[in-house]
Amino acid sequence: MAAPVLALRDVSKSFGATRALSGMTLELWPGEVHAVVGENGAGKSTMIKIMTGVHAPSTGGVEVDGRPVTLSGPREARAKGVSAIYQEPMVFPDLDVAENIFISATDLGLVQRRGLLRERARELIARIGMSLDPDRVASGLTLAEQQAVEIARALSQDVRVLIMDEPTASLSAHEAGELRRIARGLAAEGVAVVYISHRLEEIFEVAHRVTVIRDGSHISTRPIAEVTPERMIAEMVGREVGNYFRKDESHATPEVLLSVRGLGVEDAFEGVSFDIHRGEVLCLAGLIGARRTDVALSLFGIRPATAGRVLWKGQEVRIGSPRAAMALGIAYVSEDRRKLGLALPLSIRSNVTLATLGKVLTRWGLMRERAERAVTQGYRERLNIRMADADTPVGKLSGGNQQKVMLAKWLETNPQLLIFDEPTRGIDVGAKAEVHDLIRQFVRQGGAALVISSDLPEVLALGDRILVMREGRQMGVIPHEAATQEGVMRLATGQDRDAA
Amino acid sequence: MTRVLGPWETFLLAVLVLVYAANAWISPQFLTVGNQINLFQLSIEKIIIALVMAFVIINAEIDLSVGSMMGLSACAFATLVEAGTPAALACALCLGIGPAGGFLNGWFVARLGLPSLVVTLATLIGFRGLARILLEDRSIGGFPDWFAALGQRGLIGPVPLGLLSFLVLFALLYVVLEKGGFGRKTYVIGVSRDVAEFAGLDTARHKILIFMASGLVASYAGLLFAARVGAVRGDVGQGFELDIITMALLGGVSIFGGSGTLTGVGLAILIVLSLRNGMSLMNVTGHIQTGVVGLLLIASVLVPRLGARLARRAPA
Amino acid sequence: QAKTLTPGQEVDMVLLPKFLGILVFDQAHEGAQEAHAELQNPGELLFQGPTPENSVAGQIEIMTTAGTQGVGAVMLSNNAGDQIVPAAQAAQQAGTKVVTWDSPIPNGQGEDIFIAQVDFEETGRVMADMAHEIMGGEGQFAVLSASPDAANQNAWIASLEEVLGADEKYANLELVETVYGNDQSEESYNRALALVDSHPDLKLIMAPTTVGIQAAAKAMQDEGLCEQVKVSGLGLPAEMASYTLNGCAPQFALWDFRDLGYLTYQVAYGLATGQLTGEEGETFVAGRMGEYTIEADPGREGAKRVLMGPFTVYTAENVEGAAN
Amino acid sequence: MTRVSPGALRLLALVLVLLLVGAFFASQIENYLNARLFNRISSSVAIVALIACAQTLVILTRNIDLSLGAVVGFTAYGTGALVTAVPDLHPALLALAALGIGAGFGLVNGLLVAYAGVPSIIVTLATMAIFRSALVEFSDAQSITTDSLPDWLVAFPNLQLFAIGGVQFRAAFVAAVVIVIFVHLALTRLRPARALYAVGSNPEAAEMAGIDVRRTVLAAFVAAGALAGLAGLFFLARFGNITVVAGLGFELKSIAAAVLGGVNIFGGAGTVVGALIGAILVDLIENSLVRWDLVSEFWREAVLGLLILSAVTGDALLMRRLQRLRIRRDKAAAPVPKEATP
Ligand SMILES: Nc1ncnc2c1ncn2[C@@H]1O[C@H](COP(=O)(O)OP(=O)(O)OP(=O)(O)O)[C@@H](O)[C@H]1O
Ligand SMILES: Nc1ncnc2c1ncn2[C@@H]1O[C@H](COP(=O)(O)OP(=O)(O)OP(=O)(O)O)[C@@H](O)[C@H]1O
Ligand SMILES: [Mg+2]
Ligand SMILES: [Mg+2]
Repeated sequence: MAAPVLALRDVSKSFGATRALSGMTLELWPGEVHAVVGENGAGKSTMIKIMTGVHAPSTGGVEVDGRPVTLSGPREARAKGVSAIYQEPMVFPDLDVAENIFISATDLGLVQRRGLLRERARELIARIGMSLDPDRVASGLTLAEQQAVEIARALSQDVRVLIMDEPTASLSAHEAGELRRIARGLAAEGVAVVYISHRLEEIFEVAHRVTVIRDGSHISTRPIAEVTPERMIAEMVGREVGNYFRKDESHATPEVLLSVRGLGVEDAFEGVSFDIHRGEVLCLAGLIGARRTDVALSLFGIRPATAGRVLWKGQEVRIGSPRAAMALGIAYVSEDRRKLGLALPLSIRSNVTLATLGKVLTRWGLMRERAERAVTQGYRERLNIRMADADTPVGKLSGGNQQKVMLAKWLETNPQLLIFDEPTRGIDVGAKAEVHDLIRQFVRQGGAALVISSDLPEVLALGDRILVMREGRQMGVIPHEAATQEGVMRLATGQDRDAA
Repeated sequence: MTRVLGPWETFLLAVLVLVYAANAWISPQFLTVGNQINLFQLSIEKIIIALVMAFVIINAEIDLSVGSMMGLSACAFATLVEAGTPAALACALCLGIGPAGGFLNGWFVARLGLPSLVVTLATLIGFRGLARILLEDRSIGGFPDWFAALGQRGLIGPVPLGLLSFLVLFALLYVVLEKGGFGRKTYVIGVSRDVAEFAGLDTARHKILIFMASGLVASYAGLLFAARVGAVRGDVGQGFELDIITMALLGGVSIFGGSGTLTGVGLAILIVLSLRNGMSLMNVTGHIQTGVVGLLLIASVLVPRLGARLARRAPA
Repeated sequence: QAKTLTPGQEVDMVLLPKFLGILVFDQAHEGAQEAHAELQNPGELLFQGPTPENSVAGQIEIMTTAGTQGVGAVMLSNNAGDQIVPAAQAAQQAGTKVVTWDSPIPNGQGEDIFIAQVDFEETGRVMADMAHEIMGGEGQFAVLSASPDAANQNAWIASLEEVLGADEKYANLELVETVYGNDQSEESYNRALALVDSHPDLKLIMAPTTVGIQAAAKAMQDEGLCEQVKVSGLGLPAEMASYTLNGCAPQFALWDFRDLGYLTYQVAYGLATGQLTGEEGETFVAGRMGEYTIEADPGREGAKRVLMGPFTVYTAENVEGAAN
Repeated sequence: MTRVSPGALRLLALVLVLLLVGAFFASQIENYLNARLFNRISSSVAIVALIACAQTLVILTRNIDLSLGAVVGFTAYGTGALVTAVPDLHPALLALAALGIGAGFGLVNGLLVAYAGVPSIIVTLATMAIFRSALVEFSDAQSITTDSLPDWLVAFPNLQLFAIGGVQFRAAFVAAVVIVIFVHLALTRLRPARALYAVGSNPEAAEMAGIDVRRTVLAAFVAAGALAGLAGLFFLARFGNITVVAGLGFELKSIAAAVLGGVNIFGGAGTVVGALIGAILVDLIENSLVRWDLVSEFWREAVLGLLILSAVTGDALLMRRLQRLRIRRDKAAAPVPKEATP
């Protein structure tokens, strides 16, 4: 009887007092796409880091082809045919795309042949359905493009096991579809693919089998045909969850909070005009490179606008710095939480109060530690953040919980307009629903939200109106009642241009 | 509550106790009041600057120009006094030199975005050059008695001004760094300037302030030096920057910014000083002392790391 | 009449050079050891110095510690200028004698006595004479010194300038520039070449430092400039012999550092054991070197010195013998 | 479409700065631009270029080596002592010894940085002191003098290989340039050497991508040590007289040269050719300042500091401007991304 290509046997892993995995067992067979689902912090990333030798298991073992192995690190794992694309893209900003892909390839000889590299990079990029210039330096790549580079890197050599940790989190619907096609294709070639995702609909599209883990323990492994979404969610969170993707009625008031006329930033976007009312959720939809982030950055004063006008409560304002934006009551929850959102090595509480330090200082500029802890505790309960205590470094939380800490930081500034850039990227279904509730609650209490999202169901579930962008231009605004996935997509891809 | 002593500080404390015990055992003079005061006095300028250097490095920058700024202030002071300016006024004026130099450093680093290693390497040369222009090949001494007394005699009992300043500054900076909002910002900016900027902190201003503080303290140290040794030449403070940075790093301040404590730096200072003093009393000559401090620097990072590795090997 | 020192008295002594790792200081140490043995001092003779990068602070530190330890005498080749004064005075108050050699404390405070290798006035004259002879009585020359902070070098250059200005004989010698090589081969070498470049008519580089003279001579030789620009100054025969023989550095001068160390030790021992009072006019016998008298230092008001002297001027005739 | 890579752009900017500095001094100093200037600069650059190149290798991996000056000093002394003891030693063996001694020190640094995980600035701050202490101890205050060296060695730095007019190409300079070019080719063309850039660019990603980060860092330090060792031999040959202060301050000089040469102090970007130009720039400025009548001896340091600061600032601003232009051009030329109908 053949052995599974890779298997975990009764693996446990602890980080200090945190038990990230306990008694985990998993078998991967050639030719399958094996989905792994679980809540934030369930231990998915930890599990794959054990498969690739980044972490050594505390107890239990890893088997390759039925034989126990000790993986010293990603190098050895790759040599055994196990490659991974990590949740957070890992590129070399100083190298170009082609070199990024082939930096550790072993079959290209001693001497670098640029022509060959470029050629093969082009092939690989085409294979994953992207268009990306192999000569571009990686520092200018968007998250999605970085992800593409990583996928190409993983495919650049023989893989027997390919692990994808939330590969589609930063991709648009079209690219995500492309990626699923690739995953299926690889499986058809006999590769075992591990596919981690919080987007349940895509699990059903791509996976052959699905494993649910909860609190570091294995709950179930079944063929996809035997699972229903409700059941899967119930297993993940340990209870039944109602229909969370339901649009409730609009709370928009007639009062215009922010209005933007012909806004533009040189070299980024131009001619963006919209109003946001109190109580309204305005969604910004578009494909990657649509420059939605840049719109947000200019409203937040990071890249001040070079054209157009911004009116805040009817008054014309110039937003030249984040401080100016915050003074007005604007907050921006960044899409890049590791680089821009959180001070990872610092404690949770210092991150939560980061933007509002003044509130927890005494007259003499000293920290009021008790107040800070109280604030943190408040958000821990309100946002259901899973953490040991407020002094834990944020970097040790799982991705989703990190996201919540970042949200807490901005809610604490008590903003009137909250700009969310991909607020639910990498967040599990339960947490996603919580974040959506939060956004709704926020607008219901008189705030306004500008939500940038590449997740179409999310856009449809949240947006009172949906503004669609494409390559730095506003393509149109669709009211919620008129919005469909297809309609948004048509605008986003430029096949249609709304007159509104 | 956060613990007062982290694992690193505890380790340093243990080393310190060891060094003190060994010194006291070997040399009868070590624990005398006079020697204990000398132990600080001999490096007083360096240790005072090291306290602020901790801020600079935690903020993910470096200031190589402190020795030169110190020299420049001392030289400017001497020039002014020689020209007939009252010493007190000259002191006040020269205390402005460091902040001005620090502002220059900070502006290039924070506003222009140049790496501080490069900027302060250039000002290390430049400020030293200004000091040379002022004094050329001369040496100026003959400061008023009250001024020399401040540097050389006890101010409160046997404790001279320098040591007193160190203690006060330590207490002050401890509170600022570890209990204050300013310190919190210093850590955050040190971890990631982008994150701080996105959270609305004025990171450029903060960095400039820290460089100015570093300059201010360097100026003060320059004046202390002038008072302590009674004469000033163009080479005052030359090469001090490396010793200062060594102390900060030994104290557990991460060269990449974002971590380190003032307690650690304080302990590291005590370790270096007592070790050097002990070796001097045992007649160990200069280059061996330097070598030993070098070894200590490596060992202090290496030992805990190896210890942790061994602990991990051992069955849980 | 001359006092003779009684051997066998116990006193700890510290010989403190500018920094460690330099040949001439080691030679002085040898001389001191010789005297230490001759005088049968049961105490210790310590050779302690700072590292080159840490010279000033290091000297102050060693001086301070010596006071704390209560050693009998510190023999100091001062590199810290007047900055050593408070530390030296503190040591004196603790009962330690401070004897300087090679390089004194410029303002004379904190120092019991200075053992002058040669008369500083004479140094200027010796250099002027060498320049005069090498250049044939006329032309441009430049000085390549150590660091701007070196007290003895500065004193010598000052005395050279004085001699040049005072004596008709040197009227046609023009000192065009003084540059500093910081006693580093590399800097001195480059400075020497830069001098040649900026003064096309330069005939001589005078380097009153052993590192500088050697580097300058090497530079002239390397660039084939020996015919045009000669080198002179203060140098070690062992390092300079080949340049003297091939004509790049026809003359240079120095004194014997072993003797200097020997004499210094004798004086320091005498003072520390109370056999010498250190008063002006006191005459004593310094072992094999014979009789010396303590006198006022003409260069520094209120300071006292013992003058060792004289210079040895090295030329092609005598350099080889001295080199070995 | 031809594009200029950021690296080439940087070199161009540097050469421009170099020319500007040269032109400036030419206007200030009589009889400045001549063959002699070239000969002067080229001879003294030979040594600095090697350590700047060494420093570059280390900086590329996001590290720094402050011990290079001490390694130069020790190797100069060590090889001097060796050749004094064995006067007939074959030149190749002597060069090998220099490389070996330097590599040995580099190995110590590299092991501590890469395998023991101690930050490089701490390691090399310490080894700088330790290596120099070792030199003081080892040399026992005896200097090496030119007399004790074989003639071929003393003659080597000024051995004229060929000349164009008065412009002489001397052995040490040519050797240094050949080595720099060799290292440059290795860094740009050899796949294993590219790992240096990857590691410096993003160490975590390098680890994940399966690059042996530790071995790469170790290799950088060993190579840097070996180059510094060779610089030590050149130092010995050129200055003849070696004392314990030999090479003091070279660490800062090498950093200045590398940084001026456009090597990113945070790793991952830069070229050794840039470092070479940086070394030339530093040397040119220093050398010219000595000859500039307007500034006295005591003004030189101040002016040098000012010039370094302005050069770095100018370079940074220039680079930023050029980069912006490039992005704009890229955009204009980039094909419109194709998106399929959903
Ligand atoms: N290096 C670490 N040190 C300490 N704790 C860690 C570390 N890495 C992960 N953990 C903890 O282990 C648990 C599992 O984290 P993991 O990242 O595997 O979750 P996940 O399932 O991938 O979640 P997400 O969907 O949010 O990415 C979490 O509680 C996390 O805080
Ligand atoms: N061609 C480009 N050149 C330089 N920077 C770019 C380019 N495209 C995007 N960026 C930068 O990348 C960041 C993300 O922009 P992106 O193209 O992903 O836009 P987006 O519409 O916000 O997409 P997302 O769905 O990821 O939010 C922005 O800060 C933007 O300035
Ligand atoms: Mg995860
Ligand atoms: Mg975006």
